[in-house]
Amino acid sequence: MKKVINDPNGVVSEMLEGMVLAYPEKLRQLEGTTVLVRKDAPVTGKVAIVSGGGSGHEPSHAGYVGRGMLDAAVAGEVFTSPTPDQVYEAIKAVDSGAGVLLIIKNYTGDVMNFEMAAEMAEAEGIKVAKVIVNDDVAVENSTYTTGRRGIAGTVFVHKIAGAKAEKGASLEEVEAVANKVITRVKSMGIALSPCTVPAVRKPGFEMADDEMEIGMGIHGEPGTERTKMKTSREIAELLVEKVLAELEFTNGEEAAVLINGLGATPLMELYIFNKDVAELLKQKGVKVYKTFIGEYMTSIEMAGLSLSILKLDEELINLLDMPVDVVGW
Amino acid sequence: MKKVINDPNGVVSEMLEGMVLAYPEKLRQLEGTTVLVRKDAPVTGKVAIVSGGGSGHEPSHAGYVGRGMLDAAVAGEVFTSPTPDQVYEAIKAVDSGAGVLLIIKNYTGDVMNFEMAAEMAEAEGIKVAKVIVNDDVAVENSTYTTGRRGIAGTVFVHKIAGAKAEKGASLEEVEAVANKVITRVKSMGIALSPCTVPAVRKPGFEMADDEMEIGMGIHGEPGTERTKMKTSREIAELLVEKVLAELEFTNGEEAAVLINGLGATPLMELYIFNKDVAELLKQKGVKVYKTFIGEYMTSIEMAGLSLSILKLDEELINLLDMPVDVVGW
Amino acid sequence: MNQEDFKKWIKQVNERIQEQKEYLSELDGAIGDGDHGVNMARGFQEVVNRIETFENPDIGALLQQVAMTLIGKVGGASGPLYGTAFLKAAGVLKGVTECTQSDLILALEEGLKGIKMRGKAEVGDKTMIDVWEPLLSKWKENPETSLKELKAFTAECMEGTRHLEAKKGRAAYLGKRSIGTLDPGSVSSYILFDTLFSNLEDVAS
Amino acid sequence: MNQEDFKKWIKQVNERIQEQKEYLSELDGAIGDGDHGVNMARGFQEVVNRIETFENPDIGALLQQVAMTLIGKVGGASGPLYGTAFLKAAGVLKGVTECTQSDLILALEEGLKGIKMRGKAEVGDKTMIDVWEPLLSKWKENPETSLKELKAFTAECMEGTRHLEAKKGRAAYLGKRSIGTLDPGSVSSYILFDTLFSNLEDVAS
Ligand SMILES: Nc1ncnc2c1ncn2[C@@H]1O[C@H](COP(=O)(O)OP(=O)(O)O)[C@@H](O)[C@H]1O
Ligand SMILES: Nc1ncnc2c1ncn2[C@@H]1O[C@H](COP(=O)(O)OP(=O)(O)O)[C@@H](O)[C@H]1O
Ligand SMILES: [Mg+2]
Ligand SMILES: [Mg+2]
Ligand SMILES: [Mg+2]
Ligand SMILES: [Mg+2]
Repeated sequence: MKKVINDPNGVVSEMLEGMVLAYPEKLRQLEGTTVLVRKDAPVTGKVAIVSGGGSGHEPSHAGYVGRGMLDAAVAGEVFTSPTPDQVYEAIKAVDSGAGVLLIIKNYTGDVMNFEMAAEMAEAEGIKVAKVIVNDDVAVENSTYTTGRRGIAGTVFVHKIAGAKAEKGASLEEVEAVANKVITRVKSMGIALSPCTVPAVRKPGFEMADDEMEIGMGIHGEPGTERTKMKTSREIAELLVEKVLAELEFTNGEEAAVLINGLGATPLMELYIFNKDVAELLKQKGVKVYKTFIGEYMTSIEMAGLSLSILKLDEELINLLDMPVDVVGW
Repeated sequence: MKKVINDPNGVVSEMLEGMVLAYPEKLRQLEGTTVLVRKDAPVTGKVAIVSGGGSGHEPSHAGYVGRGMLDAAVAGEVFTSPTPDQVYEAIKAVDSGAGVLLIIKNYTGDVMNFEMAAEMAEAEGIKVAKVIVNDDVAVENSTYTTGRRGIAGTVFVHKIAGAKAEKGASLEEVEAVANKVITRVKSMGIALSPCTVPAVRKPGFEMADDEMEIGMGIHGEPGTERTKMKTSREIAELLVEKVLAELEFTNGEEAAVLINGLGATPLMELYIFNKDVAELLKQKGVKVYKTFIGEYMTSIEMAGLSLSILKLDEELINLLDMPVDVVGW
Repeated sequence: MNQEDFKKWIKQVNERIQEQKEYLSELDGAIGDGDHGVNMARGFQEVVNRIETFENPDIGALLQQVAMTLIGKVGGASGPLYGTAFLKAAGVLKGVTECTQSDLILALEEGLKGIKMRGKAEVGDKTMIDVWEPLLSKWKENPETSLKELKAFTAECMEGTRHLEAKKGRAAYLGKRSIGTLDPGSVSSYILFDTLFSNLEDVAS
Repeated sequence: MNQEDFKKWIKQVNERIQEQKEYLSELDGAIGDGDHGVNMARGFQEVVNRIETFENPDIGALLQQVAMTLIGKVGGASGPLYGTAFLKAAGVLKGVTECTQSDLILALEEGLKGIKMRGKAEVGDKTMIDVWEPLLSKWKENPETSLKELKAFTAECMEGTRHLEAKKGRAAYLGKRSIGTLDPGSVSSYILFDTLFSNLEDVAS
């Protein structure tokens, strides 16, 4: 394990400190917690939005805290959901009386810890709503299992729900638009190399020089399938097909495309991959309204990428285009 | 070599195509060249700014093309300076009559190719000025040698000269402020792993699991020294000391700090590193006006980072804070 | 078992978790995200730090503190699950200072209910429930089963998770690829019960 | 040497550059950025593609085309340097259809001047100049030197760059660490001259 760190067990707190030191005009840390909130939280009259999860996905989630997006981000240990007390502190700190929306990625741990926090907050009389993001089409959907994971598409939920809340919508309205995004965003990823949780000191799995994982999550967990390394074009074909299979574009609906790097994959490769994706989408008659390329939801230093496609409508376009003042967008 | 690419010899053109497809409202490719220009170039009456260099430094340089920064970026092959004809095409395309400033990083190849292009453009009656960035303090300064390299500090030159030009300054004024930034910005980097030029298919050098390179350039070339892996704190001490040794902060002058990831190093580590840098700067009485953390000037998928410090004054603060409309800032 | 015996048990669980930390993480690395050992080790170390000074003879109060510490320190899926289990068990043993075997079985059954309520998983989903549920039914139905036999059965249940396809938790995303590896939560649950039975042996002798 | 001989020489240079592409890049990887072989191979391949159909017997015109192709295709430091060298040599041989040894030496000397003007390096800086300059002075001073001897001397000059500390070009940033590796540009220059001398042997025989 080679990382620019000090104590492998202290990465989360040092990272949060480093963020607040870098962006003191945007972020504030709740003392004694791993919660970063908007400098001006709670914002009077505004529905507050709280998200979070394990660390290791930077700039998610604290990178999306700020005007127009999240009010608080709760950071767990690396790849480990934060505990209910931390989430509860976040909720209390950002609620201005208008209620709090929790944006949760669909992992057993995240769901349970956030739910317990919501129960605690509700017991204190705070209005809490929850949405659960499950955009990863790599896994079959099934009510019998846990259902699908939440991966990079989550940032569209942050962006759009955040814009809606900023405009003064009610908790129900913000929750509704978040759920709308969730039904309309699908994602899938691949990985070329594993990553190393600092406290564990070695990679979660091994991978040969000519292999890749398809259907990668964002926690260093293996994907759904391992194959020989493919070209950008082949990967694009695979992901575009899987993602589009679940999204029907009719009447000239437009798409927002997110090409997300998992950590070690350079922008050069993401741009090349976008060329292939853009060409395929054009062939398939999907019109791209806006493309986002970069690191939005990472897996520490894993090499790989994910493709997310969000089917837009007028409301979503307006909210997507609203200005934000955050580090990571 | 494991990369999301198609043809190792075609990465530059596919990447540029992918960028233009992603940002059609910002960027335009000059046909038959590797030059990306502002969509609305040439901008009437405005001094134009052209930069560029080898590819592999994404988002540099095309990521800085747009209102408030560069008018054109010329992309060479990976880590190889672009040829004079390409630079010449860029100059011609963006000049509106007010003249063109070339921002060149101090590498023999870049300097020679850009100079030849300038000679060609001047022969056509275009006013051309050149500035040469040499911010890397890892190498001793000496008139006898090539002098110092230009690395990540270059993006401050782009930003500030770009803002000045956008405000309508003359070629002489834009050149002057660019040179002012150059004398006031110092940088130094370290690397934890080598990178692989796609056409070469294997890393430029090898590195053991417990080693790091100090004084790293941005072309996969070795650093000035190899040592045992250090902690974030130790690296921060080393770089802060070397960089500050060349910058005198007096009368409460403030600093802009850039913590630049070389490609594979995750934001988590950059944030941790910033904590150490910020603490050291505070100890040394240097006031940080603004911190930038992320990938600004990369070395394909190299792991490592660089620290740049720019000594500000009122003019530079105003220009640094001016809005830009580019992909990479 | 009195409060002291419970404390001793929890401390021994912690010791074994610390010993097996890397093994648990390795199992989780194969089919999950590789943090189960780290999570459990962090949580149980803190539990032991806190109960060190716990004087109240009320076993329920002790388990309540264990629960709150696990909930606040473990995180991930296992934190709320083990936390809820201890919380529910604590409810049963509130005010109890001397716990009989049937009290214990009752408390653990409540704990299992808590796990199922919180995680919505069932037997066969390749989770810790595949240890808890068959073990507790067997013990309840045959309270006379020897501790040795119970230990062997716990190991068997844990081993049984190897051939299952995960339906809940992170490993579920692997589908058939999750077959062939033990479920890490079942291994930590095995440690919990195996240590409990060793302790009961000590108490009995 | 006539235009055909020059074409043949350039083609042979290309063949050897293609063969040695990885070796040149490896040398550059050790003390530079690892692209010298790729740069040279890209440029000379294009040169050969273009001169294939070149009919004009004017050697100066041929070298002018070689120069422009190198300038437009190689990039990096070596592109402008080799490009300028051929451009200056072309100037000397403008209108020449049959080139004598002294014409050739004169043209190459102009080329060297071009390299030095463009790159501002001197002998001892660990660049291609450490092959060009000593070789051309020796040849000029002793025009009777045998081709075999010239070849040996070229190799010697190239070898001589190994113990030098680089002062110009990318390798200069390595300081003392650049000592111990051949300068890649000196190796490509060695190929250029070694192939030239082989060709002159052929022409002579
Ligand atoms: N829904 C669930 N019900 C019961 N146990 C579960 C459930 N989900 C996961 N588990 C248990 O939790 C273990 C994983 O815990 P851990 O690795 O600490 O958390 P995470 O999966 O969040 O990283 C699994 O091995 C499994 O035994
Ligand atoms: N200033 C200079 N004068 C003469 N030759 C130089 C100079 N700088 C570099 N070179 C030559 O160029 C070679 C490197 O070429 P190349 O790798 O293609 O370009 P780059 O260094 O831009 O990657 C060096 O080995 C050296 O021989
Ligand atoms: Mg986890
Ligand atoms: Mg180069
Ligand atoms: Mg886990
Ligand atoms: Mg080179």
